[in-house]
Amino acid sequence: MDNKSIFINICGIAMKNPVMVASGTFGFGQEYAGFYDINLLGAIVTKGLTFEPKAGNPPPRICETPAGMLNSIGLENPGVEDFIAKEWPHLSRLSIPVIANIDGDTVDDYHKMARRLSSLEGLAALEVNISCPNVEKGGMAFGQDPESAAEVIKAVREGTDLPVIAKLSPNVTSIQKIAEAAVSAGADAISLINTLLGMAIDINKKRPVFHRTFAGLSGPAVKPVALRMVWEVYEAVKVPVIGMGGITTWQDAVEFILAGASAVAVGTGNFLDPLAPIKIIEGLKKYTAAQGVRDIGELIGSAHLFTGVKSRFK
Amino acid sequence: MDNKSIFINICGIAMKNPVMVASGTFGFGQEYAGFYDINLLGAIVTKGLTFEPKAGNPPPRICETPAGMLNSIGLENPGVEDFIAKEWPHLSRLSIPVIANIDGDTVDDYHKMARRLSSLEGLAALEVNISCPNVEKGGMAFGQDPESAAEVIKAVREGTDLPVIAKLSPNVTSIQKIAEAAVSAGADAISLINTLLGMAIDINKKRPVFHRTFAGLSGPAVKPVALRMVWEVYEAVKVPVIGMGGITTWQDAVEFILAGASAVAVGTGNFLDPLAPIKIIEGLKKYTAAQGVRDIGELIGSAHLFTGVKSRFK
Amino acid sequence: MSLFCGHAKIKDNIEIAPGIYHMVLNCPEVAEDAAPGQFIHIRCTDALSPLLRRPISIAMADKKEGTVEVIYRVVGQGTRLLAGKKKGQMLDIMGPLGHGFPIPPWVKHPVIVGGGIGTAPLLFLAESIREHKLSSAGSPELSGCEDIMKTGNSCGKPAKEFIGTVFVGFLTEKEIFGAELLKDCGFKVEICTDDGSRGYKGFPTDLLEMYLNDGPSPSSGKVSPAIDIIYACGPSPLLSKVASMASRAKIPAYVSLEERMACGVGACLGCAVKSADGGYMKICKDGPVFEVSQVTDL
Amino acid sequence: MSLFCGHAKIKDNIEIAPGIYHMVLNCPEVAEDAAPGQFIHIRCTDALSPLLRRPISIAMADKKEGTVEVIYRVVGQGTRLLAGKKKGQMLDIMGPLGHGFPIPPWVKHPVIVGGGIGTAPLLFLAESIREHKLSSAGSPELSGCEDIMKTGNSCGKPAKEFIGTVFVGFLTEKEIFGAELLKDCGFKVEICTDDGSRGYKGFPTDLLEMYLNDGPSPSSGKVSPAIDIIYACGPSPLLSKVASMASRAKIPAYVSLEERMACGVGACLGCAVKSADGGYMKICKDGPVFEVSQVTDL
Ligand SMILES: Cc1cc2nc3c(=O)[nH]c(=O)nc-3n(C[C@H](O)[C@H](O)[C@H](O)COP(=O)(O)OP(=O)(O)OC[C@H]3O[C@@H](n4cnc5c(N)ncnc54)[C@H](O)[C@@H]3O)c2cc1C
Ligand SMILES: Cc1cc2nc3c(=O)[nH]c(=O)nc-3n(C[C@H](O)[C@H](O)[C@H](O)COP(=O)(O)OP(=O)(O)OC[C@H]3O[C@@H](n4cnc5c(N)ncnc54)[C@H](O)[C@@H]3O)c2cc1C
Ligand SMILES: Cc1cc2nc3c(=O)[nH]c(=O)nc-3n(C[C@H](O)[C@H](O)[C@H](O)COP(=O)(O)O)c2cc1C
Ligand SMILES: Cc1cc2nc3c(=O)[nH]c(=O)nc-3n(C[C@H](O)[C@H](O)[C@H](O)COP(=O)(O)O)c2cc1C
Ligand code: FES
Ligand code: FES
Repeated sequence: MDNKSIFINICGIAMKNPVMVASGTFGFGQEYAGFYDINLLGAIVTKGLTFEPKAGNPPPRICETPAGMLNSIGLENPGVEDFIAKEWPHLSRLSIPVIANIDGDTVDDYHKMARRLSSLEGLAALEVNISCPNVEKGGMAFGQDPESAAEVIKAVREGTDLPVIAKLSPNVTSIQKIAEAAVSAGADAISLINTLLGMAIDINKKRPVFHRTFAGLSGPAVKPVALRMVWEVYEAVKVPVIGMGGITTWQDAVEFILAGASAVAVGTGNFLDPLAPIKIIEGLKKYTAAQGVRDIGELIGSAHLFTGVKSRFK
Repeated sequence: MDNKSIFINICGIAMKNPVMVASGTFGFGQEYAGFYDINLLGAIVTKGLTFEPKAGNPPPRICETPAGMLNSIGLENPGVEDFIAKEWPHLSRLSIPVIANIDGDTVDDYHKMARRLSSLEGLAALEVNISCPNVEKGGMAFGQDPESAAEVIKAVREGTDLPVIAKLSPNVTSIQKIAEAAVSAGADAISLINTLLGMAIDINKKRPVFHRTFAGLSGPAVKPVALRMVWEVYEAVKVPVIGMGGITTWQDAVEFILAGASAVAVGTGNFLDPLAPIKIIEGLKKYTAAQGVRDIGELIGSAHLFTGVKSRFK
Repeated sequence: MSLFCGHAKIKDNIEIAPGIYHMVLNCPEVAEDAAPGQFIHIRCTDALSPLLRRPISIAMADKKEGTVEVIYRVVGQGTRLLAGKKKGQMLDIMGPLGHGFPIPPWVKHPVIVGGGIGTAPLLFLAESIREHKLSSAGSPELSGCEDIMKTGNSCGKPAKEFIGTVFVGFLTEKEIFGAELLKDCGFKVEICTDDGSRGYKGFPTDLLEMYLNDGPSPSSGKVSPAIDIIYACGPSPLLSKVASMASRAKIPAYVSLEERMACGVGACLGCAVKSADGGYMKICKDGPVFEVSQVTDL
Repeated sequence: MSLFCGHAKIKDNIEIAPGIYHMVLNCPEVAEDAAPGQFIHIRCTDALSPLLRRPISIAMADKKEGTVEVIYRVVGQGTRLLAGKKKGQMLDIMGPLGHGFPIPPWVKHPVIVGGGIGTAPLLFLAESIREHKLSSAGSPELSGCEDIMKTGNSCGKPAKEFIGTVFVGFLTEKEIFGAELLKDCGFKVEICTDDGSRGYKGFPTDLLEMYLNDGPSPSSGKVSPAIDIIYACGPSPLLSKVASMASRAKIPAYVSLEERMACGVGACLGCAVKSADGGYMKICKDGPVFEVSQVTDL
């Protein structure tokens, strides 16, 4: 049953609850449809899309780490045209917002992606991935410098009327500066964090586990870092923040909301428990009820009150 | 029994094995002496020292996270004079190298610390902590910018003839640039990583767990990030690298050595198992023997061979 | 299709060979839909480390009893945790996942090649082939195998008919499992061990090769129809030998592949295997069973 | 002093009240050196999550038997894992750690105040006080308590002498533990429960207050010497009330404090408590038992 208290609207994306699924961990939505009705989610973010199809990296692509995992998928995706032809038809029939995650080798790629996808009737928003650590060109490099981050966001902004969400990389000295640059360039929301850059070595073969040496770290291990960055970005910019990184329980989600996230996304958590997003939604309903909160918006960023910073929504 | 194959000399610090204990996790050496003969270690790094005594942060100071922990100790220490009067006498009687970890609010503090400690007969080296996230002034801020990092190292360099080890913060966009700056300013070795900046929120109290909001993340959770940074710094600078961050087993230690660490330090791992450093030393002996390696130096950085980069020691 | 994700009660979890366990789960939902070659994805702990689920093939499923059985070898953290589970405890599983072994209607003489723990899914396959052959031959429906480890009389009705041939290899005699069940399913079973402690000393692929060269094995005593399909599961050298022999002999062959998995359902793109036509297939979703010509790098 | 760090065999691990367990460990090394108020630091899992050890007070130690006993309440991940351990399994422990309750030679009338699970270390304390008093009174050495849960005859030799007074409080009758042992140690035991299901309805500090105001409790039937020391363990409101009453009455009082721990040995400076003279003391090393005047913020 829907529950108004956890309804949230982020820069025009109206969601019946603040729980999304993170890009790259939910395919194009079909894979988890066998487990539950995915229309129960707040929103779906697609796997990262590029203009041309991408084959992705050779295996191995994943490696478990303590309370986390490294991935080196390499943005395998069918390309935007194939996406529109084969995936969009079923996605567009969902009753919940669908957000396309986009990536590019060049600034122009992002612009072209934005234009092409804006023609889709019903697409809710674009999440601009300037933080993928697993590709040769573009990706994370754009998200590690305020100027190039702004350039990409500007190019997307000029190519679309859809809400633009900038997805940031945690592999930076100041996440606040990157967030500020993205917002100045026209981002309507910030989502973070993408994966931390990490690696693993096979001590028998005496070589890196992954062909590209480095890979992206996600899962519960990174949660304290993700939470800190959501906190910092909440204090730096005025647009809504979508928090992710290691969320597996409703308690985790509450931490992110109190830190300043207007919505959260479950990534690696889906792999542990396909039903995690649904359990988190249920948990949030109970928590807001138990706290006597009639609108979850009241909770967003409220932990900042203790440190002298006022909640922006009060 | 000593074993020549794992003997290592880092910028003049001769160690009978490459396993040190990380600053702040081993007090001033006495606490673990009840469990084993600490003269079995490669070297000991003291708790971070400041010129004046520091009371540290109010509790809570630690919080467990998935496969990791956050700490906000706040550099509690008796100050350099008290250290010299009360701790140095017993430390100086050890048969292994003792390295003093130093911290300061200002560049001048570091210089004064370096001068004062250089007068100690037998001190093996100074580890310059430009990466503590838990203090009001100085600390990590110095380590997040190549110029200020260089300034601190230069000030220390000018105040001492001891080997100078720069301890870097992982909370930066490019660890390579910081390492290069530290080496140009005179660092004889680089040690990394200090803790990742993270936080936790108490969802019942709706406020950050720690008084200073942010705290430092350590333990197995951060290992993939630490390993990647050791790898990067090994490729960037010519001085030895001391690797740490989440090491709990000899396999972890081997990963760091293959990535380019000439020595490793066990931090949080001591809390899980006080005997961890000893078990790691034993494991390294067996591994080198099994690999038919007569000098562990041959293994340092050898995983880079697979990526086209030659081992610096070959 | 609706997939199961939840807790199943452990009915049994016993060590059947050194370091090899046989676990019986009560899970009608998975048993109902399971096909041979499919797997379940198991959460080995409630804690966050080890983080990911572990894929284990279904070694038998009994719709009537509502049970699912697996056989696994303890190789690391996850399987060690599994081995520590006790009868009566609950286990968090997802499944049945993936695409299993096809059993085309025209199959006359299937050959199954198994290596070590890879034999596990082949037990379910053997039972299914038998059921399939007997039912398409007009026999009444057979009851499934109640317990794959109760050897000798494991199947409801011992099959007099010749169903197919099995070549299985194990490290040593002690590690052999499933052979009796395979026989009871009507398969001619040729065992080999690496150390010669039982049967032929060598690999099951050696036997397959001889068989392909010489026709029905000398000891078989009767002339079987020509091999028309090969199924294999085991270490990758075994699979690549099977693949090359099968393609030389122009016999369709299906192998079950392994790769580290995260999601297990095709969502993360983590378990890639290079496909013959360029791109990557996902072992969890497009496989784990593939026709050998579909994959390169075998 | 040499400290133990290694595996101890679990001799018993039983639920003695809802969610409260009593575990008996075989560990002569720890038993030998243990003093009341000290704790052991327990690794609850081999995996890396939950990562840190958990401190649990020693509820009894028997040098002769080589056993160490603990009583713990399941409150989270770590204690849940502990509760799942079975007799015969090994447990990774460090200890004995910290500084316990001092028993000065001049003690005539000790008063022990316990709240809930905080009663656990007070059992060992009571037994030690009894031993101490009887042996300093010239009695022959007494055998320790074999099993703290075998109530009624737990101590080798029931003490006829009056040893001291105990005020213990529990949520409800079901959660009461240790009372018989305390009595057998020669203590006059006054029980209270929050819900009044047994004994006085209220807190043990209420009883202490009455006692301090009125002298020996009406039901005691005999006149005891004046209270000369107070020991307490329990939730922090209990400790702060004890502290203020003790300082008002000018009676030395010792309390056992809690804080999240990492190392447990004073190396990480994680378990800080503000000391009366400014700085911070470490609960694991300087405590967990402190004289109330040593700490502020109680
Ligand atoms: C579809 C499928 C079906 C399977 N069916 C069975 C089965 O029926 N019975 C059975 O015993 N096992 C089966 N496996 C293998 C099983 O999943 C692994 O043994 C298990 O995940 C190991 O987990 P662990 O935590 O015990 O070992 P870990 O600690 O994760 O690993 C131990 C060692 O084994 C290696 N390793 C483990 N799994 C793999 C893998 N998949 N690929 C490459 N290296 C690996 C690791 O690199 C490491 O060296 C199957 C695998 C797949 C993909
Ligand atoms: C010196 C000492 C002696 C102790 N002796 C005993 C004993 O004899 N019996 C016993 O049952 N317990 C004892 N405790 C408490 C025990 O250590 C904790 O209950 C245990 O660590 C909880 O671990 P967990 O993983 O089950 O809970 P977690 O999942 O870690 O925590 C569960 C909940 O309890 C809170 N919590 C847990 N421990 C503490 C703490 N120390 N301070 C503040 N909040 C906390 C957490 O914040 C959380 O809300 C002692 C603690 C100390 C410091
Ligand atoms: C297997 C995998 C694939 C991912 N692919 C993408 C992607 O295509 N685009 C993107 O923006 N983020 C991608 N991510 C990052 C996640 O969306 C998310 O930001 C990150 O994993 C942190 O969240 P988590 O800890 O909950 O997984 C991927 C993560 C994983 C684990
Ligand atoms: C409790 C604690 C205190 C620490 N104190 C210091 C310190 O005083 N100086 C310093 O340079 N690093 C300090 N560190 C960082 C460690 O030395 C080490 O760099 C870091 O914890 C990563 O290693 P680990 O994961 O093995 O713990 C501290 C870490 C912890 C956990
Ligand atoms: S494991 Fe995720 S796609 Fe196969
Ligand atoms: S827990 Fe480390 S100092 Fe007390």
